[in-house]
Amino acid sequence: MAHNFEPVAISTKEDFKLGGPVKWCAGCGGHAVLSTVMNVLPETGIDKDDVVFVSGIGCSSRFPYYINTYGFHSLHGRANPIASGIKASNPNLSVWIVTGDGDSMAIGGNHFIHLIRRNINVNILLFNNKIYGLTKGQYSPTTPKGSVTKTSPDGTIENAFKPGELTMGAQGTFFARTVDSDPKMMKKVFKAAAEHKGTSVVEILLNCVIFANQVHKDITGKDVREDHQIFLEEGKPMIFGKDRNQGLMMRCNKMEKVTIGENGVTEDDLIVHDPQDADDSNHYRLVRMELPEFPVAMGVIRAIDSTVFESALFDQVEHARKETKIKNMDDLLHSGNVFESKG
Amino acid sequence: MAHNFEPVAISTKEDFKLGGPVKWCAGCGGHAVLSTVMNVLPETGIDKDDVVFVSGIGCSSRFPYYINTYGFHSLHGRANPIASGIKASNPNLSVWIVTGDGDSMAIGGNHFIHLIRRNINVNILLFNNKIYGLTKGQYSPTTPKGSVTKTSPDGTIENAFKPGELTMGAQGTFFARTVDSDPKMMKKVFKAAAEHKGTSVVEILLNCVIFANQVHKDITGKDVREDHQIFLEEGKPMIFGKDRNQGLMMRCNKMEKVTIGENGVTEDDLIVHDPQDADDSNHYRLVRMELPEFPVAMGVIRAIDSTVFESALFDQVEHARKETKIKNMDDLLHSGNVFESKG
Amino acid sequence: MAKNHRVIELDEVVVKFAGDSGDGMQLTGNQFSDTSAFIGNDLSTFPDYPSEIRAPQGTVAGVSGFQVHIGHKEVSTPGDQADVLVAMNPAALKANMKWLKDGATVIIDIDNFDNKHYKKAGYTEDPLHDHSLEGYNVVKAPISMLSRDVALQQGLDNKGAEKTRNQFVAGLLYWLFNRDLKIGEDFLKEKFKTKPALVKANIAVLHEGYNYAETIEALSTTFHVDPVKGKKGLFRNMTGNQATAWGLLAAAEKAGLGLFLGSYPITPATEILQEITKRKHLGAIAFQAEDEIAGITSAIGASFAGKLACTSTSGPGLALKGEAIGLAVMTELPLVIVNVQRGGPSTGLPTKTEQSDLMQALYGRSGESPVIVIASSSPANCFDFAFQAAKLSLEHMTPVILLSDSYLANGSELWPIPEMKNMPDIVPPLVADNDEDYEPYKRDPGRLNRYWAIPGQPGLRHRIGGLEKADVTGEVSHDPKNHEVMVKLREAKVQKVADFIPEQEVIGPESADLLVVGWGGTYGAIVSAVNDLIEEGKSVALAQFNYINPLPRNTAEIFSHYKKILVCELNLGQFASYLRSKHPQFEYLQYNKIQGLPLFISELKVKCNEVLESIK
Amino acid sequence: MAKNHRVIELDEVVVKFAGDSGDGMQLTGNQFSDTSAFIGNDLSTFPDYPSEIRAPQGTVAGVSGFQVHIGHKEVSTPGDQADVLVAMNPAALKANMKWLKDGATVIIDIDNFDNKHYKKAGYTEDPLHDHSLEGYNVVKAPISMLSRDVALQQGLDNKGAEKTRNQFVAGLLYWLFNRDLKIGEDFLKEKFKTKPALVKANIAVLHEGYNYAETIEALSTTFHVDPVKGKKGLFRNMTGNQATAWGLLAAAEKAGLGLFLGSYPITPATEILQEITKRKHLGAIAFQAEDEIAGITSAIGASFAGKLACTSTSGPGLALKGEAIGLAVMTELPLVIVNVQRGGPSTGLPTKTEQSDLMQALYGRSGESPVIVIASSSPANCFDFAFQAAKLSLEHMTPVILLSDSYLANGSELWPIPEMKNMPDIVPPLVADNDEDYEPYKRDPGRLNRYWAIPGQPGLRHRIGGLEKADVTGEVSHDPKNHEVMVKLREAKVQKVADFIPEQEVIGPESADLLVVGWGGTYGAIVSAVNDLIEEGKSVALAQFNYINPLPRNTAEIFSHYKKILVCELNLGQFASYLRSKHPQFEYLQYNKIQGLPLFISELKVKCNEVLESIK
Ligand SMILES: Cc1ncc(C[n+]2csc(CCOP(=O)(O)OP(=O)(O)O)c2C)c(N)n1
Ligand SMILES: Cc1ncc(C[n+]2csc(CCOP(=O)(O)OP(=O)(O)O)c2C)c(N)n1
Ligand code: SF4
Ligand code: SF4
Ligand SMILES: [Mg+2]
Ligand SMILES: [Mg+2]
Repeated sequence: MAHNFEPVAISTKEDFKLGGPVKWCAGCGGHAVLSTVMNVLPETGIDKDDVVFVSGIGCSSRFPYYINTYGFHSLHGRANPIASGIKASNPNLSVWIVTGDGDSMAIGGNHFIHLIRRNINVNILLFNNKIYGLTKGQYSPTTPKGSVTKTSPDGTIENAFKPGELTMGAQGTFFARTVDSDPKMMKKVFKAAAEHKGTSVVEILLNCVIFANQVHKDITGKDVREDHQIFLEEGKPMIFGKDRNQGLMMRCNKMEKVTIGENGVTEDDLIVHDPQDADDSNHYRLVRMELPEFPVAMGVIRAIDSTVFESALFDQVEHARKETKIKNMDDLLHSGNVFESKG
Repeated sequence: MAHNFEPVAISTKEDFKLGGPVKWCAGCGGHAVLSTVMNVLPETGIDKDDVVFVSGIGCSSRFPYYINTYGFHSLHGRANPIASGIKASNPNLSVWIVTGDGDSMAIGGNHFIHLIRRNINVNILLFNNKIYGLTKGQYSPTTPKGSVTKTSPDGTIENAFKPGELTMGAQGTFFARTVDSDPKMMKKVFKAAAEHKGTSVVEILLNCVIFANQVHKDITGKDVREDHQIFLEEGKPMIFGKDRNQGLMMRCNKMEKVTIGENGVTEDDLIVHDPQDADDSNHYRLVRMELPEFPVAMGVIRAIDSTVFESALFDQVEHARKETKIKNMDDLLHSGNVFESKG
Repeated sequence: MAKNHRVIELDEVVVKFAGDSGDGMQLTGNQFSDTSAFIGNDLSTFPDYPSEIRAPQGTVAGVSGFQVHIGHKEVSTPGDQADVLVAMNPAALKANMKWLKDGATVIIDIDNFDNKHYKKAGYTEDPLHDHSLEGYNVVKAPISMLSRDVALQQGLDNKGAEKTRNQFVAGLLYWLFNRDLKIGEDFLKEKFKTKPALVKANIAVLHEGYNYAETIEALSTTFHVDPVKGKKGLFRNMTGNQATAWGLLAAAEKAGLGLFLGSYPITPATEILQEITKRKHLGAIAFQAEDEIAGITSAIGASFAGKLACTSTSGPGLALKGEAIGLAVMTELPLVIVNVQRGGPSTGLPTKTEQSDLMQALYGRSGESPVIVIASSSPANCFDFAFQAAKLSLEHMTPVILLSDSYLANGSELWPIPEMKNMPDIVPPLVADNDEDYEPYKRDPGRLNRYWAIPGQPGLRHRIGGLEKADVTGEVSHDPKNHEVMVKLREAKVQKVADFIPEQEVIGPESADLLVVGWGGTYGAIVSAVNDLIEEGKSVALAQFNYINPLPRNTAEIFSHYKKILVCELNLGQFASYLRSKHPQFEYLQYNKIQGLPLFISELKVKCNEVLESIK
Repeated sequence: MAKNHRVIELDEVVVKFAGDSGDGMQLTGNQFSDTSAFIGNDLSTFPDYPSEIRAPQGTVAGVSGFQVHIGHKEVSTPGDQADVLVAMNPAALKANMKWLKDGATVIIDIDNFDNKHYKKAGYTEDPLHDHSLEGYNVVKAPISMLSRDVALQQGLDNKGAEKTRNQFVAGLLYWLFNRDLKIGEDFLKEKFKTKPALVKANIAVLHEGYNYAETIEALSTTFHVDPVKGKKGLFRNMTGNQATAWGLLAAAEKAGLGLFLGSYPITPATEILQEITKRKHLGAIAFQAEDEIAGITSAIGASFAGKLACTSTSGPGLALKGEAIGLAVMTELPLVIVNVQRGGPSTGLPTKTEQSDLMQALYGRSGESPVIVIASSSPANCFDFAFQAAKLSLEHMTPVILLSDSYLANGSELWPIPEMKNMPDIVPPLVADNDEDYEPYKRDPGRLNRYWAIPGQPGLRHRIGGLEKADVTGEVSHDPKNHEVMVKLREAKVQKVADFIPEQEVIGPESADLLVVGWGGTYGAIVSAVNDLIEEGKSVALAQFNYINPLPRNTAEIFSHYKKILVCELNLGQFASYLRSKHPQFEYLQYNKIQGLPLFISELKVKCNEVLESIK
């Protein structure tokens, strides 16, 4: 992972507090994310006046109103192109997109994949509560198949998008997953996202207490989380479990869940996590891992160095400026075919 | 692959000819696709009155005007939801979507991934000429990075979508690739698409003689095509090359290009193609294979049996009809809280 | 329970329930409405809640309200001001003080009236002691405490017990309005069908509230509202959104077609989608699309495939559908577009009402692309106009935009249940299989509609699309003259609809000093105001428009009989502007309100009187 | 080369080049235009091509044309009818017969006039022998054969040789108009800069055509058009789309801001995007978005970030942008939306011209969302109005919709090159860093604009969005009264622009029998017609509107000075309808044409005379 920010604290959490009421429901996962973001920002070394939060529409998208930065609460699904326009105008800004599973996977799906394809250097915090919160409980494109919601009285019949899988389908350079109830994990992941050059997609498994309460409980439940999550760290073997004795290894070109100590498996047999692996196959496997066969992957699953759209763009601009003889409008107006009339 | 149509020829190619002028440029790849489609349709056993062609806007999307079926030339990017509405209304129709790389990957990208996610039983013929044809030569989301086009005088700086990769990111159940200049291959692939239950995505590498002439030549050129393409067939080892001595095999969890006879490699070492492989990793590798490291995969790369949206939908409808006591509007009007007023 | 207190007979009464989002006021409001309907009162209701799901507790911004107007005489609005206010906390009181009638009864949950709550509500002084409640009959009940105690005794846990306080309120109200507790009990039994413990506890709390009311002095006076006279037969309490959905279902049945709704959730239209998702048992298909564009285009596909195809949305969503509406215009396919208006522009005031999408409905597309535009004017007649929208769309082969609004959508009123056999027939212009004379753009000379051949029908294969069509054959045509012919035909087809819709009706005298003109959802308020004025002997009449494009044939004729015309609407004057462009010979005065609120009877009367004064 | 033939001096002449898409007529047309400009003629051009990339060869649907009108006097349209027609095949002849002046010179490529080609063109009889060309001066030249021969001799291959025939045509025309071949040679040298073999061959063919003309009898008469008088200085031949792009670039430079264009290709607006992609050397950023919505929203992002932000599209694309325009209205960010109109509705006639997006521009959004609407009226003044659109947008902090049309976009005319120092200043209402008095929705009392604080500026952090804003502070507000205040402020801000734009001008007498009213791109035709009528002594004047919303302050005042008002437009009467809604006190007669074609001078004169007759 490239570090493009010096970790100098030039702002404090206080700088980002706004003071007004935070209007999410008590118990909404949003509160913890907000607090973590405020903790992370001072550590990124970004000037507080250079931070922009852009959002679409949804519960999640109220985020910019709760943090003291430049903020834009835009249209449902359109945070991504708005952020693209901001970055293509001023690459120095640190742009954060806060969005929901409906906002970015339903109406905003196209902008989501195009932003990722272009690899614009922004950070997407995707509040995946697997439901339309603000409109009160209709299913979203990430709602698990079969769920009964306000618009699926007989259970949904649609396959659920996996944000990580879609990110890879669009050639995403960074994907991470975290949960709202684990501030430490969130902090690590948000920081890595901020440091990544390119589009960072962070899926936050977020609890909507009102309309999809406990939808993530098989993953995040206190009793199961250690066995049902695997936190991935660069250069470390893929170990997880309450007893830290479970792991992932490759056998016959397939990934398998194994127990250390059983069948002769040792830690050395496990896959060592490489978020920069040029062969995407493992990342592809990791973003798709599901219960019950596998634990769900957490942390930075993928972080690939690649050209950033706005850098390439401004390189072209600089190059063109240098090469041209046409330096201003008057030059342009008089360039090429000009006819003189003597009247 | 499931066969949902009996191969009884109840129509002929003639039935599908319209007689009017086909207004694509001479030499456009579209002509060959049109002709192949007319050859395939009679072999699918579908009643000619049950076929519907739906398209968006673009050169490719003029297709419905050139074939004698029910046809809908709709809006730029919207063929997919129009087709979805048709199938959700009448699942018996054989619905074909003809679309371009701009139509389905740019403006229509969201509908593309959502149609695929739902696995609606339609066939998408994606004319990938890697350019906006109808608007005369701007780059598209599949234009190779660096290409000079009317809107990229200095070369594009955007990564190109790979339709197959995006299809998999959206959990596609069928993906095939073919080229406009190989009618035999096209025919096989179109037939397989028609037979697949679920969304079939067929990427056709199509030549636009006017605005992106020879864009596929490294893959389709007469001199190179045998070495630069690998035609995949179910149950067959992955062999290709002019001399049929090149192949693909797995080594240390990576796919490699090998030569049979060299380093002790035999045909038995090669991967056997399984379009129904439940582990998606190989499909993921195959759709992404690129020159020069690998040949480009052709044929049916992936064909997975899975629930079709409209079947699930109509199952719910049938179930609801059976269970309910409310059989018509009068019943509904008198159901639940009704108050009687004696005036 | 014998009662020894004064009972006042009332013609009508307005009750407002207000509290935090979690206080269950919507439920109690509905329970009270149903009970009133059950005993035969007319009624009109209106819920009113913040745009956050659970706005911060105890703040004015977080107050959720439900207003119900019941009557012995017919009622047509939820009422300008309340006779009874239930305020569960200081914020609820603060938010509603300005909507109280003089002498109103104010029931407060005294357990929440403490300094902490005052501060949260933004009070600087204790409102119970600053004289601001003088002149009101204030009932301070320990609602939270008593209901919790009872519920805990009944075996609920703390969290469950908290949620019963709305039944204490209900009990108070049942006593206050002399209602039979049995009805309330039945409501709870139905509501918590599968949870007997909840039924038991809530019924106990309901009784506790009732008994408390009987005990205390403050409520020595109770009210009685007689059943409404004249209304006879079977009724339902319908919200506008439910009525709209049912109107579409009814039209599909009458037309012999399946119903298809392609839609994307958006406040305040979502309930239409939700209602249709529940109607698979009637064969209705609801397709929850990935966005509004997929919502309407899937519906266009369904229409091509022979369904009664509809899409539902609100303002910002209608904007997204503009391009596709143009396609439906060009392909001349039937399509009903329901737009439930909310406060704009942009995200605006998403949970508030407004009538500001009229111009968008008329003109929000490229090119000359006329559609039929009609508007519902009461929660219940949303059923009729949805039915009519479908009928016109199918029979005339053209998209129809049906305008509703947040006020109609969420409001409810008592509605006489129709019989399907009495609903008008719907006869879409279908084509017989293998009809050799079929041409995609051949027209019925009477209505100018083209005919509808459905994929799958033998012998009718044809192609349609968004490029200009040749007259009759429907082939693609770039011919200049043909384009002009087709543009005019599409316009003429829509204008011809005027021959198939009723003439505009006037309420009040056929000619007078003042004609009040309204359209759509403001009907309730305007008709109440105009009727009041007429009763007061003023020379006033009302023309409330439901048909906007085309306007009824007799529109100009009607206008010519009045000295002044006053157009009242919840926008800056869109209908007035439209009338000017269509009938420029008249002068149109305006009354406009853009506050996210419905019109009030009182303000309308003031304005009308002003205009009437000016005539003298 | 000495010439011994009759030379006719002409004030103006219209030449039409027509052939298959592959015949190179657009190139020859441009070459001829440039040559005319070079010698000092005024000119106006118009290309006209089918919506397919290469429509089937030899068919009428496949004919690609280029019309150029050159003059010794000022010309303002490409001309109703042609003096000279070059028809490369029978289809080209057939498609253009109705646009020929009596006695016109018709140059045909006789090599393509055979039975096969007649049939393809849909002729039943040989047009060269059915007397249909009687009265015309027909020149039958073996263009294909001779040019191929020469080109092959020059070493081109068959395919290359085929492509030179347009230079044979050019040679003919140079001779016919007594032009210096040197100019044509230079044009080719520039065109094929990197391909010397092509230069050589094409020049040879050019000479061949010239020599051929000199030899044959049919062309014994040639024409001469003197340089235009009065026009002095430096000129360029500009198309509307190029002028629009340059106007935006110029505004960015004047405002001291970077230019950002977020756009998605669509005919006939694409060239604006293409032009900006070439201007990176001026710091301009063109973002080719994934669709129209991303086009405009990326621009809104850029505007937030402090750019002069623009988006360009045509009708169906504007429909898709409606929701986002609403956001720009609510956030009060500067944004220029260029809409190049084409034939609608839906995909309609995508390569043809029309003025049918006016209503959409005015009203195609949810809620009350006013924007400034202005329209260019000639290819060259697209520069001025693009500049002005940007200036108004930046200085008044509001989106502006700039309407152009296919006719302006693709047409060209000679344009006096301005000096940047003479262009008006543009002063956006920026905020100083750390300004402690900054509030996001505080306003300038003069213009009512809010101020523009840019992310990255120290001490100005703030949040904007689509929910209703509190007056001054810009916080989210659901307050009813505030909403009304804000709705009215946004409307007032736009209406106030009337104080900052020029008054409407009238061409012709200040009062008269008839005022012809037009708007936008019909200017050339209408002004020509009106000037003709005035010369004929008729009592007529013209008011061509560029400012639509708000209308110029003196609009009603002007209208009051004429007996009749005739509104001419390429739609069913949208501007007329708008004028009725704004100034209902006048009667507006209409002249409407909806054929995908521009207005013709002749038909306008007929209509005006009709109206004038009716007055007597
Ligand atoms: C154009 C448009 N369509 C629909 C809506 C209604 N709407 C607002 S938020 C939302 C979905 C919210 O779901 P999600 O994005 O998952 O956010 P959450 O509330 O769950 O955080 C919808 C459908 C809208 N505001 N604008
Ligand atoms: C809403 C809208 N935006 C833009 C266009 C213009 N347009 C027509 S086709 C097209 C792209 C064509 O590219 P592709 O889909 O690749 O089809 P091709 O012509 O290459 O087959 C564009 C941008 C349009 N018709 N409608
Ligand atoms: S409804 Fe759900 S997502 Fe929205 S604020 Fe409440 S808990 Fe959070
Ligand atoms: S422009 Fe290209 S894609 Fe379009 S018809 Fe011609 S060759 Fe085919
Ligand atoms: Mg969500
Ligand atoms: Mg293409």
